[in-house]
Amino acid sequence: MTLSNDKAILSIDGLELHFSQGGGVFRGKAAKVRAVDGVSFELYAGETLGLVGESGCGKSSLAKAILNLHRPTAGAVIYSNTDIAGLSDRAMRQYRSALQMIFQDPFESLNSRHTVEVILEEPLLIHKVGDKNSRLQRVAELLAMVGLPPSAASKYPHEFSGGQRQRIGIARAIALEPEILICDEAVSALDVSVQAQILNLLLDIQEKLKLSIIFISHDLAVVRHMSDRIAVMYLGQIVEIADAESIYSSPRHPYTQGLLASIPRLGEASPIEAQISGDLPSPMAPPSGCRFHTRCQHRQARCEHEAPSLQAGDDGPHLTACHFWPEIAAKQANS
Amino acid sequence: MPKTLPEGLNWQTNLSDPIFADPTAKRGGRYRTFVTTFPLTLRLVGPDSNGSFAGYMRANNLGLVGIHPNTLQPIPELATHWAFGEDGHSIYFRLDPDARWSDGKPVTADDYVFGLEFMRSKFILAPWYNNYFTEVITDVVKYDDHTIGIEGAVAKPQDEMLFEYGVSPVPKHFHTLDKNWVKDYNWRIEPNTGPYIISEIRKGKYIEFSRKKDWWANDKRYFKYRYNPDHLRVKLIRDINIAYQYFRKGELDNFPLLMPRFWHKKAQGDIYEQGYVGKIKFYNDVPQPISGLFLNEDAKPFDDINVRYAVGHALNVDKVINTVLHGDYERLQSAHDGYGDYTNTKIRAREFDLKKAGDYLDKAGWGQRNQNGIRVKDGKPLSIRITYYNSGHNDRLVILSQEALKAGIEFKLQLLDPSAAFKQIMENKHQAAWMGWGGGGLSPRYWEFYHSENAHKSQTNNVTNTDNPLMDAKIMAYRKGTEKNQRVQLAHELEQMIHDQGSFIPTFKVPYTREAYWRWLKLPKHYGTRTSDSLFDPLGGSGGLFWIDQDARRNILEAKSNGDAMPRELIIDKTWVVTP
Amino acid sequence: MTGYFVRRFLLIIPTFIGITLLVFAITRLVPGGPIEQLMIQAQLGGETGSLQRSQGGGTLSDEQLADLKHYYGFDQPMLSSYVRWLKQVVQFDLGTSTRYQDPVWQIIKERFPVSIFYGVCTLVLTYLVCIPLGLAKGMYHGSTLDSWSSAVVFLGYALPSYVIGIALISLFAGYWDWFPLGGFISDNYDDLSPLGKAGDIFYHAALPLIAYLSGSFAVTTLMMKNALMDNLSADYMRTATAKGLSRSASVRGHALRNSLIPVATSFGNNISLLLGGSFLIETIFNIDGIGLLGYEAIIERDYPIVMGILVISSLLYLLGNILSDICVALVDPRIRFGGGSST
Amino acid sequence: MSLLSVDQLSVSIRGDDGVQRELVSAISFAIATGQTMGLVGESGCGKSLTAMAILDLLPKPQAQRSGGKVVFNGSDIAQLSPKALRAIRGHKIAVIFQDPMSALNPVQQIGKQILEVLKLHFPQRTIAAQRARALELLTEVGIPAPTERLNAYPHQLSGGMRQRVMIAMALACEPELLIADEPTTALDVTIQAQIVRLLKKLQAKNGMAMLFITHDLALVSQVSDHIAVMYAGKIVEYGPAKHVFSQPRHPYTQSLLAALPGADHPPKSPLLSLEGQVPSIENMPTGCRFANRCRFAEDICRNTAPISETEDEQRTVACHLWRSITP
Amino acid sequence: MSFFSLRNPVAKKRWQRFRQSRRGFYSTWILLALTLCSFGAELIANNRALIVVYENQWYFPTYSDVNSGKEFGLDYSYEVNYRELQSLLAERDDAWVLMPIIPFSPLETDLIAGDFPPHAPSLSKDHYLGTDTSGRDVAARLLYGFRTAIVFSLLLLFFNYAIGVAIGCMMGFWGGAFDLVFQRIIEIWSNIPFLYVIMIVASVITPGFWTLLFIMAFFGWTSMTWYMRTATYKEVARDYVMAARAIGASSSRIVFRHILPNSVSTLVTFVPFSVASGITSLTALDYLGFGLPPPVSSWGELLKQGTENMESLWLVGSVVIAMTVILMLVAYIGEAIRDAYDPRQFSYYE
Ligand SMILES: Nc1ncnc2c1ncn2[C@@H]1O[C@H](COP(=O)(O)OP(=O)(O)OP(=O)(O)O)[C@@H](O)[C@H]1O
Ligand SMILES: Nc1ncnc2c1ncn2[C@@H]1O[C@H](COP(=O)(O)OP(=O)(O)OP(=O)(O)O)[C@@H](O)[C@H]1O
Ligand SMILES: [Mg+2]
Ligand SMILES: [Mg+2]
Repeated sequence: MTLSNDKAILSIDGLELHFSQGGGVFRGKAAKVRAVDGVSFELYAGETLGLVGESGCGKSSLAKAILNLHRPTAGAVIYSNTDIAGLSDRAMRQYRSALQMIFQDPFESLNSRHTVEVILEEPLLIHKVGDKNSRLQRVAELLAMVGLPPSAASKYPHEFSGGQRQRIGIARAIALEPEILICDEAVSALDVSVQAQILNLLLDIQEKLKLSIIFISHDLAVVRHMSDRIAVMYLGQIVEIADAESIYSSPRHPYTQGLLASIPRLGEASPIEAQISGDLPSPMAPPSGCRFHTRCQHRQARCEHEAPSLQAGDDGPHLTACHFWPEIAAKQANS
Repeated sequence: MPKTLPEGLNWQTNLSDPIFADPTAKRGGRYRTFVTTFPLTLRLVGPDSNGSFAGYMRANNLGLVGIHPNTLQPIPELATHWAFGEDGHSIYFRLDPDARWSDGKPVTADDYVFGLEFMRSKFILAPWYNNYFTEVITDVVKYDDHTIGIEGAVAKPQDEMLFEYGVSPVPKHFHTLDKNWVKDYNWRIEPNTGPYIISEIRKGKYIEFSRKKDWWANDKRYFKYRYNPDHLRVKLIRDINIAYQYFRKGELDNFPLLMPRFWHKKAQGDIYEQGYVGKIKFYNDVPQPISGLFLNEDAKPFDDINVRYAVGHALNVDKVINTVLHGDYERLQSAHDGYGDYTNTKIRAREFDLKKAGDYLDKAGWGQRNQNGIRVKDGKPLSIRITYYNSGHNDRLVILSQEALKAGIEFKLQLLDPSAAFKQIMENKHQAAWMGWGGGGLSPRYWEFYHSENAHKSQTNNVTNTDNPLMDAKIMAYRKGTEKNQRVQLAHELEQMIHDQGSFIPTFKVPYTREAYWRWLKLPKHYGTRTSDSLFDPLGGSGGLFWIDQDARRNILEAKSNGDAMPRELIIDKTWVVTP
Repeated sequence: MTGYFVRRFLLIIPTFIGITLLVFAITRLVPGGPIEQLMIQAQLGGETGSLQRSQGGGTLSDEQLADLKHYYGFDQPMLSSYVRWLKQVVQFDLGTSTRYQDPVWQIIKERFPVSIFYGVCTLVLTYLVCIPLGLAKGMYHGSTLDSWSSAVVFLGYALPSYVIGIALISLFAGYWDWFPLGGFISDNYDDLSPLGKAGDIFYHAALPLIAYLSGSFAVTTLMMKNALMDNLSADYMRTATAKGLSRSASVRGHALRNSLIPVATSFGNNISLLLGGSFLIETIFNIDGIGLLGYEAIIERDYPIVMGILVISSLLYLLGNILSDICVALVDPRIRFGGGSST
Repeated sequence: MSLLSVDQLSVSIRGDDGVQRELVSAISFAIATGQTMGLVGESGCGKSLTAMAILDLLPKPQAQRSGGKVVFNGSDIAQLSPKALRAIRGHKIAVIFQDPMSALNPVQQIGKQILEVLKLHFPQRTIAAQRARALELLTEVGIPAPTERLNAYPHQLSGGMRQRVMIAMALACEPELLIADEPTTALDVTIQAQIVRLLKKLQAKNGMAMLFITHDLALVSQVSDHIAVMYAGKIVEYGPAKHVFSQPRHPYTQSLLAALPGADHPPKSPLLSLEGQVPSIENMPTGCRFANRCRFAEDICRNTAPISETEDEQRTVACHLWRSITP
Repeated sequence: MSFFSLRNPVAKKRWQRFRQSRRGFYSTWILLALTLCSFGAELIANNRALIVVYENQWYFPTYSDVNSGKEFGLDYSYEVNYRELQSLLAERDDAWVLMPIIPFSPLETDLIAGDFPPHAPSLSKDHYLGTDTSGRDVAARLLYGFRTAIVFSLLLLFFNYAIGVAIGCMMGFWGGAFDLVFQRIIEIWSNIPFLYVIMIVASVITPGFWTLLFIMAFFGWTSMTWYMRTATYKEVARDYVMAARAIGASSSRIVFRHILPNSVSTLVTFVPFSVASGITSLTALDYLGFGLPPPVSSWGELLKQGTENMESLWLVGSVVIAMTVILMLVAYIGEAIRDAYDPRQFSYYE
């Protein structure tokens, strides 16, 4: 399944998002967290792009930057041929209605003082959709769509389980019938049985509404289940992006390889010997050169100085940011 | 002022009046009393030289002549003799050659000449003194080391001139007048002529005076047997209620009980019952402070005399006296009481009478009452703002306003702090002012209070803004008069006019002084004098009469520690009571 | 972090100017300044309540008034006299009191020892009592000790300190004669031995200190208690217990220091109370402290003193805030002001 | 004989409304020396409470052991004097807590925190020896530059390092039993793998027994010898790791496995999900607690609580119908 | 707070927890009852009768216009003295007077022959707590004084919170330079010696109820601002605010619909303490003579009288007890609210 020929509906170009810790008018130079540091990719209509990476590598930040919830430090987000940076307030709201997000934490992202009805009606109200009656009807539809009983409308978020809350979050996100849905770890706070419900629901909705989805998770099994393409992030950068199949069958970047190898698999004995050791470096002082070099067992002198860029191999759209991936691949093939 | 001493002056002195101190008085001991604010300076003039401690400092200097506290005749102090010039506004004094400053230097005529220069100096930062010693006292002349002449601006009766045209000597050798004077002399102890000198200053705690070893006036007729304690300690106790606790513990020797609450409620308990502490109520005969309600004639509705009268009749002063004042104070009948012959005793203050008040108000057009029972005219309620500055008078005013309500008058009480109240009154923004002006002098003063020259101006004279040409004429005649009879006559007429004017409503007088004292303090046989403001005043013209009995002290303290009872003492002395 | 504190120190400047400028302006707006004060003084005989025409009345000429205005510095526009005042302050000159005629700094300095004594005692005793009490209350939450001490502490909090002061002095000094009626030291202080001197000071200070302290226990004690209880249920206390520490050892070793953090936060603010003093208590106990000085200065319009005290107290306050931050940074290694966060 | 045996253990917690709620009811299991038992179940089912109840580390006064017995090395923990209990804690039984972020004292250097447990249980050792041991521990758990790290505060370490410090602290006295409560949940997979390897290595070295709590089925299958599956405060299935996951007996275990996306499921195909919610503690059904979500539930399930049935020596299942539904 | 939002289950839970702390719960009812009583103070302590029946006419003078003595056949035209009227009409069957429990108005000075104020408490004279130094009934003054104090502190609370919440919210929401500038302003504000300013202002105008209220609100808002600022900061960073933004909500909507309702709850915890401090500061001001002008009934004035007349113990006693009771009630309510809003369960390990 290759969608790469389709038209991209969203393209991200060199996106950077830096947080300055403690800034302010009278404050001096603040330490910078380079949460997203030069990310480019395209999202095609109807596809699911999985985004994986260790916790803290900048996935959520990337999502928020795309929605302009944090203003990007550099780079562009281009949606229907316009750079969203230049949008007016009104246009921005319009843009946001086309791009919706399901937040990482189902407990935090719902206002605990509003009933579900209020929560779901709010986007419709803001975008002045229909009259009161038609809005309430739409709320009922949405609830049905995400599999909640109509009685849920008058309840408060805390009366629901995590899975149910996540459904409310999904209902809110699809209320405006967006073209693109960003699911930021929509299932990682849930346990497996609930997780399955939500995943099913998402697949269902994508089918119905023909959505494009950016699916963020650090659970590789889940991502694999959901995605057409997968991007692997490390310390604010994409290190590998390719079709799901291709990533899982032949990971090229040493980090991707280590990640896949570390996943415990049911029924398998101890994980194989470590490929990756050591801790994630601080995003405030990322290593020079290839950011992964501090933990890479294949590192060479060049890695410490020269940052690799995303390159395709001979076999089409499998991009990898590693100087030596062909060599590593060859080595592995031999052993 | 003539350049040389005029011939034929009639030199007078007075060494024949009875002495008023007790020859059995014993010297010694330390007398302990208190002030509520610590002095900010030891200067006698200049900024902040008028605190409650300044009284001690002033009284510790003698004048040229004094007043005999009983006969009210002049008696010698720094001057032995005095004579009056023919022009009617100059006096000549012969100085006592014995007089010495506390540093041993003699007091000479130069010190008086310097006194005038000093008081006129800009450096002392006392513009009122500057004015007084320019406008009222026009010259001081030295004839020889012990003879001076003083000239005042206007002619006056002789006895008044003696006191109004007095100049105090200032030790010339002590002062350097320059622009730093105020600062430099703030805490310097100026040589004085009185019986004590300041011997110790503990800032914020106490000031102690000690008796001079051989004070030059020790054996002078009217100073003998007086000023008995060896030391006077004036402690700082900021809260009067706490001060009473000090007294109760015997750490103060006496305590003034003028306030009814203290006399009746506080001064009770074992120390009185056991007889360690005595109480005395001593009637005196001194000019009474002019206290009452001053209605501003420039402010509506007091431009209408009927309203002024009505308020006069609506003020239930008797009720105040009989409640919060425990029946102690008396009604002040006229503005000037306690001036002997000058007082017009025929005048009765307007009594509380709702009917009369109502009639006057009806006449003035305030006939209607609104739903709250307050009279209205043209839709406006009859509401009067009373400015006052002593929160201790709250309860009095509260009762007055309750009672006035019955007449349909609403009082709005405005309590300001003294400086703000002063400013308001100065700018004539007050409607009615509740205040008291200290009495003093030998005869009433009308010009300041009632002459139109002082009305409608930015100043605190003539609080009522009375502007009456008839009165002006009489006041001027009174002011210029030198004949006592004629002045008394004028004073009586003026007093009646003031009463008819109705803009001053007299309230209270206190014709006595009251004290509680540890019984080791001993008083002369007659306790005090006609003009004793306070019986335990250690200094001053009528003060210094008491003494400390060390034996009694020991006995009382012993009795107290053993709990033995002694005969109780409550003295009510009516020697000088003025029967109305 | 140094950078942060440097910036904090720099921010003191505008704040300080703001405070003083505002109060300076207020003093200019108030009716009845030192000149009116002088006028009353000239006419005020002895006791408040009766005014006296001592010197035959007469009004001051415009020239005389202008002289007075010049003397008190009221002849210049507000801003320029403020600037002049500020210049003096920068050179550590607080001006001259209009009442005492002495340098303001000297007057304030004279009162420092007493005020600081009470301030420090209050501060130290507050912490000495509140920390152990809060500790006990936190460890034995819901016990009789807890509820009774709460009641007592609340009572002290509810009653105004001046009421307590008056009650104390009437009972223990007036009625029973156990303590002196006020003052800071006895009259014979100088003759006492060093030990006697210390005893004398505390003998005099006992009642005022109780009055000062009664209200201040509640807040700190409850703060300490709540903080401790939060920490007692923290996960690392479970860790400590799992290591095999006894309860008291784990409280001592772990919970205590963490619970001191909020108390430390308030420490800097309390520093400015060092010189606060309540003029009511000072009046009642006859203590010659800064609080009373300030109060009297206001009442009697001694603006240089008002401003002088303001300078000191606001600087203390501002420095106290920074000190709080430093304290917190000292007890809590997680706090790194200004710099990047560490996690 | 097993090192630890837990018999009919119940734990109750008093809510802020004052009502006691039994959150763990009558669970039993045993761990032998050198063995690892995995405890799995959805979040909130009572895994941590069970673990804490063993060492009596429940938050007082709300939580308490309301029934049952915990026997360690032959002695009943509840009968021990406080002193004896403290001697076991940290020394014989050590705990790795679920959340390394909060389980370390934030204002104390980690060196001090490690040394504390050593000083407590080996007071006779010299300071130098203890320091050396602390360094050794840090090196063992793979913390780079351990000498400097001793003086670091917890916040200066990354999550993985903190978790390793926790482990070092737990292993300091070479415990006979290690309770590891979700030691890797906060970490990402690469670090998780490192830690699991470390634990296994140490276990092999010292013969330490381990109670390993997680909700990651795949992980637990790798580390455990036996597995207990918990649901709503009860153990629903227990058995050797291999068997439980290859032949799950209880419908809950089955549905857990079915819900895992993975090799068995083609991408984007619907997963088998559990409908409904865990019954709330206030109205626990009298019957099987899983009945309301169970595909196979019959009347008996709703009315009668199942008792654990032993399949063979090793496996127990708490289900009325397990025989009929086993595929 | 619990009455109008009980539908919200969070509030319901809080309400339950609040009820659970018995002490605070009963304190609330007592304080509420006292407050209501003081609002009807005219019916409890008044020199106007509740009901007068005279010549077959019913009068309800409490809230009506002044009835002059003439209307009841007396010889004066000012307001009738109902107590006298009562004893005058005592023998008549067709006319009677019903007086309030405390038959004195707080402003009225009552003279007792043969004694001088302050009068000791006496049941027969109906001065249950005695009179003050002007002969006004202490019980009546306490009651009316309480009304003044509680209304004052509630209004003060309202203003302080309104300003504090508005500014704090803006600071937290916008942050940056706005925040920094306002931080300085607050620092400046809180450094201005508040009591001094009151004294200074009081020396210019007699501070009435409203002036005093505005002065105090003018300086009192700062502390609320800090809390609100921190609360807003915390809320702004939370995901639900982010979510609201993501669906296109405007800033004002976010502030008013999302942040405020969520953060105001933290402020509720401070309400009792603000009420208490309102009462105490008003009392202190009155005590110093910078408060409400006489003859307004105020606790501070009574306290002042009490401390000056220690031998009349009923004065200081009644006001101190009243203050203590009220402030303790408030403190207990505060505790209960804290417990209700802060459901942390305190626990320890052993
Ligand atoms: N508002 C913020 N201010 C400062 N730093 C931030 C902020 N939000 C995120 N960061 C930092 O940016 C980095 C990336 O964070 P982000 O939340 O994007 O990671 P993530 O990949 O989503 O991680 P997770 O899997 O834990 O959700 C982290 O180091 C984080 O601390
Ligand atoms: N101190 C406590 N007070 C009240 N309830 C508690 C407390 N501790 C735990 N609980 C409740 O007890 C139940 C079981 O908690 P426990 O921590 O054992 O779950 P768990 O299985 O460890 O879950 P997780 O996988 O999330 O760690 C949960 O519903 C939890 O809400
Ligand atoms: Mg994230
Ligand atoms: Mg757990």
